[in-house]
Amino acid sequence: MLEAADLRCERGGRVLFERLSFRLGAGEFLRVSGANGSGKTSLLRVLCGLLTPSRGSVRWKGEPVAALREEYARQLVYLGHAPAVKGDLTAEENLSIACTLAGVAASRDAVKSALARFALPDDVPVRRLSQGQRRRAALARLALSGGVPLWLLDEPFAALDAEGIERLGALLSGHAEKGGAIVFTTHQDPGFAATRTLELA
Amino acid sequence: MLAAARCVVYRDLLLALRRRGDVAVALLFFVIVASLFPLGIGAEPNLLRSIAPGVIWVAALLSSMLSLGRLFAADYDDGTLEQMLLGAAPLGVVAAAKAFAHWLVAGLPLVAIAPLIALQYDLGAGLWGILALSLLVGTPVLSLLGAVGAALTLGLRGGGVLLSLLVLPLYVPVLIMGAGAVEMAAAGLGGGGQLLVLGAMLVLAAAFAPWAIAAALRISLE
Amino acid sequence: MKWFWYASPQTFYPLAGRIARWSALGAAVLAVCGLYIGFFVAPTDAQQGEAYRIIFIHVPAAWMSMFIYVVMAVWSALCLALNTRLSGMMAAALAPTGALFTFIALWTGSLWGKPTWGTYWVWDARLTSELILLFLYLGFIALRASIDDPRRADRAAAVLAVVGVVNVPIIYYSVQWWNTLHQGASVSLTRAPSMAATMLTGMLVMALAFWLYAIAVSMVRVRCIIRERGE
Amino acid sequence: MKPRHKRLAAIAFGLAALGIATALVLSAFEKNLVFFFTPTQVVANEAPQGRTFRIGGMVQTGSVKREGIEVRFVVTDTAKSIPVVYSGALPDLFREGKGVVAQGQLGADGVFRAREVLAKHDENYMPPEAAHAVEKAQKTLQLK
Repeated sequence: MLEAADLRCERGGRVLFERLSFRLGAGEFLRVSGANGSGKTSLLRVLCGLLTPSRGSVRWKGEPVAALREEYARQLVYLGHAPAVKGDLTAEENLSIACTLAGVAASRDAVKSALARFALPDDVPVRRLSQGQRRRAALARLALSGGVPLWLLDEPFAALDAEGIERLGALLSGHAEKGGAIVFTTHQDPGFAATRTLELA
Repeated sequence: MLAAARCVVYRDLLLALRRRGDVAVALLFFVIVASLFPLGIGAEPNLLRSIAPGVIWVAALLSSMLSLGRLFAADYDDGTLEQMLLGAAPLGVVAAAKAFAHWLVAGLPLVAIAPLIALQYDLGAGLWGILALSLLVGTPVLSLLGAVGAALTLGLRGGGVLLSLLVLPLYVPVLIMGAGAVEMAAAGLGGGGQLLVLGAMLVLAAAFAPWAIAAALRISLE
Repeated sequence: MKWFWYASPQTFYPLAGRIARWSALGAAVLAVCGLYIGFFVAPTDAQQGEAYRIIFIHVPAAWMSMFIYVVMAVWSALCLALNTRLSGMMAAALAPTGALFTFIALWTGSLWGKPTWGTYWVWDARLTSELILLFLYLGFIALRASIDDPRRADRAAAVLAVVGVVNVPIIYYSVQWWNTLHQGASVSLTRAPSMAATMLTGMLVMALAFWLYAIAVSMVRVRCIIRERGE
Repeated sequence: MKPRHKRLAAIAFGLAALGIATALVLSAFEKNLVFFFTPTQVVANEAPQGRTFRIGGMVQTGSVKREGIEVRFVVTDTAKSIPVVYSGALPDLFREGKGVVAQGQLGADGVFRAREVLAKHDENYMPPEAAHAVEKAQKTLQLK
């Protein structure tokens, strides 16, 4: 489904990676690992189309993503380094707004149950929650994104407790089993087997 | 597409509501700037009457610019802007919605309190209408053009000062036409011509600025 | 095909050097000729006496200030549409020259305004919009200067240049659209020029000299930019 | 929608916006959007009452009279004319039969009290001999 061909990325005059190619099919995990500053986040941003690679291209089902734009965006969930939740809004508001923007239909009940799955209070402004809870508020979107084939996750396991990691792991495995593709970055052992590992130097 | 636009406007209004203080500060700034001139120039009624349209418009322009810095910066910092770029709706639509929300929060209240300032300047009650009308047509142009500058200066050092350097020259025609409309009306000639030009600017800005904002956002987020 | 070949900075670099040398030479020769015609050959004007002679600098500078902005906007549009490296560099190289010509046009204009109109400055449509043009150039330069990543700087400044180009037709047509204090154009495509032949020659020679100067300087500058970015 | 249709729709949208804006601007030009008013407009009460504004036109030939520091002249646009009073230095190019822009207020007596007088020259540049020739040619034409 996702294909990267001969990618090269430069940031601030430094080459982060080059000649990077891979293919990712349905039901596959790709784990991107590497030291800090090795370009994990940049690679994810290239894959989701936020960053234009200085060479090479990313293709989705054979078509370059630069030409697809919103059509490609509708097929993916990207959870970046920043949690993308508003401190002044409650977890529920955050989640339902995020879903509307992503074009994912989510009823009020679905939103509530997704929050419950991540053990989040739904009527407190996110500002008052802990770091880990904020992370969960961002991840709760995944519980509603079962129908979106491609998940691109930047350090999804960071700041989560053991229970949260387990829950997220189950969610990811479930998505892969249903034929989704997942790319995630991590510098720690995720605790479950990825189909493939990409080590960035 | 419309659902996304409505959602962005709703979200920004909700955020403004939760942070009423920020909105109030911009309004207060407008009132204070407009009140400074009589103190600095002297309270000669004829003089005040003749500078009123210009002063009110300059104050409106500065206050609308004051809140531009926040337009995209908060969303940029917490990653929400990335999500908007990766949203299901075209970025131009989202950008237009953001600018519209900015106008609702920072422009529309100015229209409402402008008559109050006009009172301070002893501007005849017959002119309140055209003053409010010129602000009503002109301030959305300020929000749209300002959003281009805000998107371009996103995350830059010294962004605030740079933003004003980029945006103020683009604001000049709006200022000239807006203040001109009131001035012509005060001279008993009707400011229709200026209002029509303002309308033309609004149409152009509404049609083309969202593209420029979208392009600028894509560049700034790379 | 040749165009695309030259669109790469490495291959353009030596060509730019050659263009710069020849244009600089041409600009110097033409400027001497133009100034000679302007100050010694051209007759005194019936209305304004000797004061009118400033048009030999003022008018070409004003033309260039608008023309360079349009060229800059075209390069910027190319930069945004095709994402070519050279176009961003060209726009960057043109901006300071454009700003300089805008400043010269305003400055000589105000020097001319005092003896003829009786004032250095009035806020009429053409003067105001030319002043805005200067601010647009300065904004373009400032925006580029505050972005560290050169590619982002190119593209961000390009958006600004394209947005600002609306101002150019306003400047050019302002004297027709509004009753301005500024006089109309003496030279236009649609009718015979309304000035004596030697005066016109002097002005056109000076305009050509300014053209070549702008080309020479921007070529030198683009070479600096190419070298700076290590291409 | 296919990308091509999208692009067409976008172009149509842009052109429509341009069209509307042009129409608005054109209708605006039928109203007042001016740096100065002509005497015809002033006589027709199209200029501001009791406020500072600018009038522009030609200085009528033979109308300039100096009374001490005061200068009186008539500004005309060939159809209508307005008498002007001004005290102060006139620009060098202030001549009879040439363009002028004056800023000031219109008095109740119909006399324009100028606070500033600027000379407006035209876009014609020619040597004095040529100017004489043109003048002569015009005069002979008028005589005929």
